[in-house]
Amino acid sequence: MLLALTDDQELFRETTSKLLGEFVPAEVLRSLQDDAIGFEAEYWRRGADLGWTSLLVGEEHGGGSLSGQGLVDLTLVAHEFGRHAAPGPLAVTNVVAATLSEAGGSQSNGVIGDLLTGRSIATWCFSEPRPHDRLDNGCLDIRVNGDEVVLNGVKRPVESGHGASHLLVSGRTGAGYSQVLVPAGASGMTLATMQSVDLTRRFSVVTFDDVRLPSSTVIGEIGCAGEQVTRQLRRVIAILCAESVGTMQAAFDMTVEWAFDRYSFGRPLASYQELKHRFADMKTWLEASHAVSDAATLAVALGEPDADELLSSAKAFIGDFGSELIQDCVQIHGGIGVTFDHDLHLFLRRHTLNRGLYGTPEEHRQRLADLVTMTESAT
Amino acid sequence: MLLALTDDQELFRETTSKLLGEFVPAEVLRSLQDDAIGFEAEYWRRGADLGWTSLLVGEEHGGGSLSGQGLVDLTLVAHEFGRHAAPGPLAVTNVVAATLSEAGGSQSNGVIGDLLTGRSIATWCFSEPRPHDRLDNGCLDIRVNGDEVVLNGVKRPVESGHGASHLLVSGRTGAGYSQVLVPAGASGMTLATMQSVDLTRRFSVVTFDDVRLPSSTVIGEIGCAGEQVTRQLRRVIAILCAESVGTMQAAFDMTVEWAFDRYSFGRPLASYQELKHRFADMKTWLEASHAVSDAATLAVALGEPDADELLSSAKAFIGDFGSELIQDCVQIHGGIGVTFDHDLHLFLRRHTLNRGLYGTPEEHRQRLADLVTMTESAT
Amino acid sequence: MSNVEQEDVETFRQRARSFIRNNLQPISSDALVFPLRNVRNDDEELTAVAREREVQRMLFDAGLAGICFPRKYGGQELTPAHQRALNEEFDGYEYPSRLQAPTLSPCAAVLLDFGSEEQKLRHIPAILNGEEIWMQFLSEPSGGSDVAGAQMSAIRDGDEWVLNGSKIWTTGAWWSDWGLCLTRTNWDVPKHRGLSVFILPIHQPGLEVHRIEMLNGSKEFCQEFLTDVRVPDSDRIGGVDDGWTVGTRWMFHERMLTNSPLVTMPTGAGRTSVGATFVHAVAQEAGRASEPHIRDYIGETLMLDIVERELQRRIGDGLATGTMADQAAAVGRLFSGVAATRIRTIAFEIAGGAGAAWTDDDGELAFSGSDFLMRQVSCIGGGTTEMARNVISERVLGMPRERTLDKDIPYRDVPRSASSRT
Amino acid sequence: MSNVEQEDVETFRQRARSFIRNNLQPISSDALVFPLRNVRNDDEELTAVAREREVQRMLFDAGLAGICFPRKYGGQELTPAHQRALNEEFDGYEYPSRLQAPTLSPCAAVLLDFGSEEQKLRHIPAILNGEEIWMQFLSEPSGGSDVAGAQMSAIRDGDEWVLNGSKIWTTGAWWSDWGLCLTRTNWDVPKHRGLSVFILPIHQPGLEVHRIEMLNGSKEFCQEFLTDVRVPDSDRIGGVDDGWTVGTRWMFHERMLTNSPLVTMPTGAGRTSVGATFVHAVAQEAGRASEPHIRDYIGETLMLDIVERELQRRIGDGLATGTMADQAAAVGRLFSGVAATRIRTIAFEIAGGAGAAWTDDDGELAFSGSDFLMRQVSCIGGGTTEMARNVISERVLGMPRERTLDKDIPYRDVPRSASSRT
Repeated sequence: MLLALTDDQELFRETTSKLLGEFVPAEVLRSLQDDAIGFEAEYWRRGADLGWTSLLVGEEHGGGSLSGQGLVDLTLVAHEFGRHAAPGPLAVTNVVAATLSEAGGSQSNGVIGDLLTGRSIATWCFSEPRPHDRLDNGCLDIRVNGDEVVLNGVKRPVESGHGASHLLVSGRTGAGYSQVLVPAGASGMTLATMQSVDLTRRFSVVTFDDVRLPSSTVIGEIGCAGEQVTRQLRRVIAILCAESVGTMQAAFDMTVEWAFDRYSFGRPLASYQELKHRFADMKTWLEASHAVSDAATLAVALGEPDADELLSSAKAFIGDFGSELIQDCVQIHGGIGVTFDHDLHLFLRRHTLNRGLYGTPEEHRQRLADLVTMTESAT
Repeated sequence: MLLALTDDQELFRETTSKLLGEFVPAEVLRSLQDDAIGFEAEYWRRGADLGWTSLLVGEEHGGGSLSGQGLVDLTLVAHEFGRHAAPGPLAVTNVVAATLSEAGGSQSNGVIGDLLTGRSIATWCFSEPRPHDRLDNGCLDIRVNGDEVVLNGVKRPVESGHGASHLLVSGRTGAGYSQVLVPAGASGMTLATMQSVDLTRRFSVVTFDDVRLPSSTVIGEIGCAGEQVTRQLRRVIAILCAESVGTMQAAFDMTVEWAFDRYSFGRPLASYQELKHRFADMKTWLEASHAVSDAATLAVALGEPDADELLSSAKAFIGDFGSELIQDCVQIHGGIGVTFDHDLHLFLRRHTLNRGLYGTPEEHRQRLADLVTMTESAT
Repeated sequence: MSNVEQEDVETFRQRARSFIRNNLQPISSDALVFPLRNVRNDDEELTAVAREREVQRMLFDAGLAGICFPRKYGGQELTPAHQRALNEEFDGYEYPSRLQAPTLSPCAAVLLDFGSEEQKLRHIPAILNGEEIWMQFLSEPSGGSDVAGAQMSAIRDGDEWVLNGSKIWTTGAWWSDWGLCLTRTNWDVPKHRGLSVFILPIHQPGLEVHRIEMLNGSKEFCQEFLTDVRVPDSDRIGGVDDGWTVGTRWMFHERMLTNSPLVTMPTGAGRTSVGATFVHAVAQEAGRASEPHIRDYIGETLMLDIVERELQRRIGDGLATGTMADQAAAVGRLFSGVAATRIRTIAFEIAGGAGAAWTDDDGELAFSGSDFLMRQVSCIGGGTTEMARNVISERVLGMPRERTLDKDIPYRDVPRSASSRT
Repeated sequence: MSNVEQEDVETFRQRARSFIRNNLQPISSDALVFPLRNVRNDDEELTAVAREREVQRMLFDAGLAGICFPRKYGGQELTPAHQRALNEEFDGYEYPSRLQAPTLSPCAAVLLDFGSEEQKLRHIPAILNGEEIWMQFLSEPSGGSDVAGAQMSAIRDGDEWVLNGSKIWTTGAWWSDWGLCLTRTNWDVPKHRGLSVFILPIHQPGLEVHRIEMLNGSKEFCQEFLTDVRVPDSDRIGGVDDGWTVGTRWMFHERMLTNSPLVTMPTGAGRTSVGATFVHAVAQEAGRASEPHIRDYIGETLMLDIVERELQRRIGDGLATGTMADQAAAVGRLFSGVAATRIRTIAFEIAGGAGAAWTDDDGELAFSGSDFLMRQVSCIGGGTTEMARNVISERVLGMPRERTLDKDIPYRDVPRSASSRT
């Protein structure tokens, strides 16, 4: 998280944190394990009231940011989500709202309005099953047929597919990208529940079998949505990174506290040099994660040319080193740290989930290598 | 090294160790840095007198082992070579001697005799330059032309190329392997000096440009030397592994001693928990390296079917974990550990050299993966 | 040793082989890699336990149980070489895994070391024939790695002792029979000098077994709450307040694990090894088994399998021949913990996104995420790797012991947490 | 702050840019990755030093030296933001690297903190204009990480002090001018209370500079032997026996390294970064730049470069705004040491067999082996990573300090090695 917040930002972060502490403490998260949606409607509406879903939406659609950089403000929410392992499709709902707002067109206004009030949620259908499961490897077909578009293909994992009122589907029209806003219940669209490492985030396999929709559901230009998709991907990764740093912070804080409180052989764990040095490593990884996550978010918000290399660095670093950090927190806790009643796994779960979505560390290292090659062959 | 030696083996190991301590202490090694050959002829002859070069040679040629398993006995020498970072082409000379002895044929008798007495040394030309530098990737051409053979190609790195009286060259005759024993100074053969990480081991690039030799120099059958080459490779890797474990043992012992002797903040380094735990890891890697090296050697000696998986496991494990072990010894020594006057780098050098010869850890992991695939598709 | 002519290893091996092949089921080896997967319900678990008791009984009747136990307690009084041959023959076959650790070692091993003749005669045959499954009542919720800091209280009352307190991390106490229990009998002396060890039946009034739910839903582990449980003094093992003498050997047996000649455990010594087989299956499921990067992982896994096997063999030899100190068993424990963690991580890496969200038809991939969540178990269970590193540095390498602040003061005065302290 | 109107950052940046582009040479950035390669002979080194003094003088004359130093000592009295702009503009150009650390920081930084007005006026302008290059006389052969355990003796003799002893790990003392020297002036009090700091010219009778040969042949580091070197009391920095007050700040400045606003150092903030550029070149030389496994390494390197840059920036901000404690600089030191080690290892892995034996025409590959031998240097030099971890855990996280056995006893009674003890 940012080292220095404005007063507005700090208030917003604090109010969010308070709401999360009230609505979704650890016991509630555990009780939601088998809930089909993973959260209560009231919880989401209250969050929307605070502004969770309006930061990337233009003022003309009723949205607005605190600092002028909505994405930066939103990562404060994401950080708190991570610190509380909070439920709800924060990243995808915001990203869809942003795209709808930017694409304009009056028929989205109602959808945006419902997202802003938290009455409904939206999701983004981006990733696809093997062998199309690598980043930028999707092949869902969006074909124009008169004044209709026809969708064929499979998307997975799709977050909150079952609860969403609308699904923004990215696909291919020939060599280009298109995006279609599919309403829940569209004929030919079927959802199958997936399992995930997270307690409250829900995912589906969504199959599109000749799903026909009016052309007005196309968001942006048909075949020319590449930049839209890229923007969405950047935003969703930035939000996920901020959330993951929040999970690392929570696990780290819990474990530092444990190390001070817990005694072994008459001494606090925190007095054992070997553990102290591991905490030093963790602190280093944690600060580094904050740093690169914040820098990536700002670069995305400002549209800087190095946004992609910062983002992929963040996603790869936070993914790998975050896993090691939280797993070491588990190790330091000992057996209690792998029990269901302990809170630590809530953060391990959320981090592990985010690590696997929108490109694993390995995939992002490959993207970074592509950037090196491009730069080096340019010079 | 083996946990339990016979009395004969222990005496042999001890005599070797004594000779090395006398002839090639660390100051001598440092003084040999710029020596073209890397060791004194007298040193090698004295070692040969002890039996360094006769363990893989049949009794009919004047050789013989201590325990019935000459390769096992030889790894005791190799271990001591590692512990002293000793000079001399131990692995290649022995491997060539073994092949000549096994191949029989009277014209090799003189060569074998000179190797046994240490009057001369031999080497093996196996590896080739990029892009043929991976294991089993060589393409040096050995063509039959009447009662001559003609060699064309490049070998590197070739150990002790400049000092060797004979070079056993592995190459291809069509799809098969052939081996030719080339005498030093053969017309069309040129040697270029290489640099290496080691202080005393010397390497060359050897170029064969239409080198013509009588067919009698062919060792074994033309085009059918595949098994010979495999056997040589197994032996050389077993010897290198044992030597590398010796370097690890030496670095570890030095550093344990240092940790007991050196005080920081009024306490010996050995009392700091973080260092103690690193020593525990090192001890574990060291014992594991001994274990897998010995098991691999025995499997090669006995011709067990799992020899290759043991060997590649040993080469990969000792390569990777040995580097980490010795580098951590450097770290624990601090700045002094990277100075030329300190002895630690002698072991780091030898280990690093062996790691890079006859397949890096990465190449051996690929070989292991091949073995898994073969086994799994067989079941 | 007895005077009876000893069966040679090869004859024994042939006998074992023919018994195993004729009477037991071949099994897949996955269970060895991931013992804590939540894949069995309670009924299945109880069926498995019953089958293992039955197999143990068959082995007992066939003269294949208790290979290194004395004959007078129902064992075979053979050598570790015989046990090793048996282990090799078990490779790929069902075996009574739930009766090995902790029943045979450390529990029966401790009985052998410290039990009275009556205690041994009563329990060891019953253990070897599958009637009694034992658990270690050792760790405590407040204890962490400090097992000698036991707070389970035992107070003498005539010929009996009254036990109160809680033990934790017993595997399957709910289907087990007896517990070996470390208690504190004296609070007014330093920690190591006020302990005593008892044995007691698990299913009795005052002893409540609570199943612990792990984060992946597995309920293999239990916690026991003892309230005024009465144990006759004849069920004490070792001297009053001298429990740490017992405890030291107990810890040794625990570290021995697969190296113990008292334990039957398939060696995995065949051509393939469980980790590599498993990782290869994950890679195939992910459609990535031919990528060089993934093959590097597969090769690494086989390497770890093989090196661990050879390391354990070397340590086993070293301990058997006395060329290594008892504490060297910690070297094997450390290696196996770290290697298992690495193998789980590798499987997770290969699974990619399927490690985060999956469907049931993802096959082996479907486990990679929750296996990863449970990754540290192999470095925690059975004594943490941290404790192993302490033992190696201090007891094997002889480095100065870590300073303890609880050594020379009465245990009741030792601070046990920052909160208890203030 | 002065009353003079401050130049705004953008104007300053433009001025810096135009000066740099018009007057300085573009350079390759390899030197940044592997500072200890043995690639220059002594003549070349002296030529490079002379050029750097000249560049420093040019910067001084152009108003681009001592950005955050007070005007009265020849500095610009601008802000860290100006320094950062200058660093960014230097990207890809020669800069007087030998005059940054340790001359400007920690040496000049310590002078600023503790020097008398006379001392500052005498030395800081000379430092800023390139006349004086300074070294830290800090580490000692017997000292390791325990810098406060200095054994260099200083004994008062009237208005002078007589110094005897040895210092080590000074970079390029043979071409430097002044040393900042930590000495022991009192052996009868605990370690931290008997130290004093002096400054002294390096080239003087009684001070012998010995070049240390590193394992790769590099002779950048020196060891100094002082025999009855006399230093006037006016060259003492801070109080007598109060040297640890100075030493604490000194250590802080050392950990700040690239974060110090006193130091000019190209940020590498451009599109590419030195580690990734280097590793990519190695991969191309090896003909493996398109293998996925190797690309994973290249990507990892770029990641480390970028994360380190952002981490250092965050720490810099945190220190500048006071949201982080001074000791947080150790976080950056730890990261950079570990990352550099990793990058050397990656290059070595990619080089494969060429890391063991090579020819001169192997290009970048030819360095990978000896770079690997020198790998730990980045975790040793400038304070070990172990010390950084101590500082982070104890001073940043507030965990209990490591027990020292030399705290409350006279330094002369502290055991300094097992051999000295017996």
